[in-house]
Amino acid sequence: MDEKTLIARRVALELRAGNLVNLGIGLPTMVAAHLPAGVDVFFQSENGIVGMAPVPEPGAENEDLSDAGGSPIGAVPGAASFDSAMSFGLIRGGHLDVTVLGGLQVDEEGRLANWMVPGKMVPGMGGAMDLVSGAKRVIVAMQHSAKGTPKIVKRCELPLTSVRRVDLIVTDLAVIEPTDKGLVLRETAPGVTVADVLAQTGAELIVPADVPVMPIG
Amino acid sequence: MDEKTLIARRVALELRAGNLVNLGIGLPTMVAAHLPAGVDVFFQSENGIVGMAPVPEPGAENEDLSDAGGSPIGAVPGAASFDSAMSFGLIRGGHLDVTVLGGLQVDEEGRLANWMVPGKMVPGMGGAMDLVSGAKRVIVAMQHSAKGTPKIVKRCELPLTSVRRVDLIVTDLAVIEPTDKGLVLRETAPGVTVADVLAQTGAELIVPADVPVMPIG
Amino acid sequence: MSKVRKLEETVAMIPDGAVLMIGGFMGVGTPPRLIEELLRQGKRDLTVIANDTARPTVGIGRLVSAKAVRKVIASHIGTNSETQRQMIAGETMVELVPQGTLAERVRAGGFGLGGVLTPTGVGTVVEDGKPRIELDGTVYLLEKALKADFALIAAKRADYLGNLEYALTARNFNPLMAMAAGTVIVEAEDIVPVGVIPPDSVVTPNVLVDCLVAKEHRHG
Amino acid sequence: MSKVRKLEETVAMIPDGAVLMIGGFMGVGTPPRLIEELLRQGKRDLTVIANDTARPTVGIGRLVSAKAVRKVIASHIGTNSETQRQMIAGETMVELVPQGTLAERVRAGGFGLGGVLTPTGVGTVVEDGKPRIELDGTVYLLEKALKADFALIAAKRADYLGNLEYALTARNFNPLMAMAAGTVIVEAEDIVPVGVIPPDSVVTPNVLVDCLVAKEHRHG
Repeated sequence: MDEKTLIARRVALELRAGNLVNLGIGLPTMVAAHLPAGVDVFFQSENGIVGMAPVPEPGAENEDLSDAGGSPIGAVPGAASFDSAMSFGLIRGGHLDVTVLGGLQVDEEGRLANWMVPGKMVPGMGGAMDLVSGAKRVIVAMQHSAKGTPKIVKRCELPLTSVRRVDLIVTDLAVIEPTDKGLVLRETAPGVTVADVLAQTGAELIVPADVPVMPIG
Repeated sequence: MDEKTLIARRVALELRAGNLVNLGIGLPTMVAAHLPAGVDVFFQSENGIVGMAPVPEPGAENEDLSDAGGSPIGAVPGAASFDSAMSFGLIRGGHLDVTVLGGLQVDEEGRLANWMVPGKMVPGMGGAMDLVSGAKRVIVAMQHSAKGTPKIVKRCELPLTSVRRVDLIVTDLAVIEPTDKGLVLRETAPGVTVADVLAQTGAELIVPADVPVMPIG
Repeated sequence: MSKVRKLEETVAMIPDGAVLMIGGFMGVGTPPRLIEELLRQGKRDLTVIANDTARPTVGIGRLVSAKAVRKVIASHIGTNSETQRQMIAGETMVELVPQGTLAERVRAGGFGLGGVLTPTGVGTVVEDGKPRIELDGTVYLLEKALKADFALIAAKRADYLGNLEYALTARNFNPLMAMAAGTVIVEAEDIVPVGVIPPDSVVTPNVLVDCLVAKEHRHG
Repeated sequence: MSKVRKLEETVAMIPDGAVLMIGGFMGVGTPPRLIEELLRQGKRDLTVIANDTARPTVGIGRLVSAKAVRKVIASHIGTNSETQRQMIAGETMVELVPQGTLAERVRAGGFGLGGVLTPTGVGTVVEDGKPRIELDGTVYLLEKALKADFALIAAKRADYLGNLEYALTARNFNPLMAMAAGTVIVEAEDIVPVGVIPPDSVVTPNVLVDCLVAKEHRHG
């Protein structure tokens, strides 16, 4: 299993039947394909739909139905479409159960930076700031490090997405839970040791006596 | 012609084709029946419709279609229904061309009081405060005096509906325009003299050299 | 996945003293069976957030007449002499809010906004105790978000998942309130299979709805 | 009473330097003929308020690529390398706004609100220069209303009076912007007789719309 699939499968275990879930572009989108059997969730796309689904078959694309990246999608029976104010009302108003987002950095306080690298990459925050501020549960799904540089750091150097503490970080090496005491190592990936995780982490990790191996669905 | 019909007919002359118009409960509602030929306007009811019309015939009432007083109404082809936030977005956002409201008092600064008589009548302001604050043009349609007591006064003793200066006052005796210089007597009703108006007015009126007789459509 | 529940059990979730938002405008768009069942179960000390209290024998007015209500937050009580009497006699607290402001305060509660700036009410008694904020030469009042424990919603049509459509002027505050309460209970005139209501016709998405009761008894 | 107008004359009303709101999300729900005609008429110095600038050859991105835009207020420019290049080179001003905040700011403009209080952006660079307001223990940013001279709207279906329906995710910012601009120009995929669109299906009421242009050429 490649690293991205591992992350997607582990994140998918966090979703509960009936949840309203928003998946960010890129890796988080892969989570949809790895839902455990019997767990039906509703996917929101922030451009204005609850009930997003994959395009059912080639040729079934509709020019008025796309995801937040502009790619064609489908819709489940019982889907609902609405304007951008309503879409973010769902997000900001606490109606979104889970958002899964990519990350550039997460720090010891559990704060996420994922929208900008000053001078290099200025994409804009899109819906990320609202998603992190408003969702009931924020899960960061990302590679543990970028070309050897830890992405989990003492303090984010990149501009923050929100000061809200995220709820869970799932990487190719570990599952880490930000708490008010700090970052707690909850699980390690199959074949990865605690020492491996610590070596590739730029922040202090609290390591409980028992750190189980990541279940991956 | 009775006094109320006179007022309604005079107010109707203020409406222009294509206007979005909100008529208050009571006397203002009568304006709809006196539109000049060729002037098609859209009536808004603040409980959530543009395109309100009378019930077309007895028996054609619908329990989901009523005016702001809860009475059955009809709808013109091209009507649109919406929630209360949208309804007041139209009002507050400057999309409503004209509102016609009843009044308890209007003062020299053109400020309207029409929602409360402390200790006696506490109906609540309903939509009146939003209507007076938000409509492009506010027309007060009322009897000139109440049982001999002038309703046009130096300064409202009753709680204000808004500090916004209304645009026109149409009574059974006169048409009066509040301006930054004061209340200007624009017209008198048929058979009413300027002296009659002054005698029944509790505020200073500016009387131009020429005060024509009210046209009534 | 169906959210259709028994009327009695659904209303039994609502404790005395709860804060309720109830849809409707002069009774139009107010859920009749839910009101009836609140009365039957003898609820007390309710706070009711609604546009109005209709008439003494109509809609929300019935709760007021039964003295089930401790506090009313509404824009208009002029058609209900009993609400006015209780207010003046000090038996029931009444907070009067301009209608457009009430709509925005409920919406803000449901949309995660702390409040809005509105020009409505500036310089009137509505301003009392509220922050005044001047922006670019216009004065606004800061009006705070409202939330509730329960929203009692009347819909024209629902599917079993809880997607809702409303009819004409019976829509009014219903979709706003369906966003702003911890638990959302819907009385629908008709309940249809999932997929019958097209996505563009859904006004309240199913994820907001907790319980569905049919207007007629056939659905329990 | 029909609001159907000729494309060329409609777009000719828009002067250089105008502030435009343009509907759409990555080009979906952006009016293609209106964009095309803005380019053909060589408009300059536009301020564009929109969710994003799509891609360099798509939707609003075409205006950026043609250097017709002086300033962009958007939530996302990450899919348009040319917008990013112009921003970094100082050729085009770009104001980045969180997407939900942008939606509320546009809505506030159209709904006559001075602004809203949102928790989004507190403690980030988005906070710079904005009032912080604490209510009941939560900190919010005061975000101000946005308005525009013109709104360019894409609708699925219009009637001749201008009542509008939208389709699926092509709705996005369109109905909000149709409230917030002095002049509202709509490009509709289909224009139908008055009465064809039921009142409950109308998302943008006709009174908001000034000019209608059909997507196809048959309506001029």
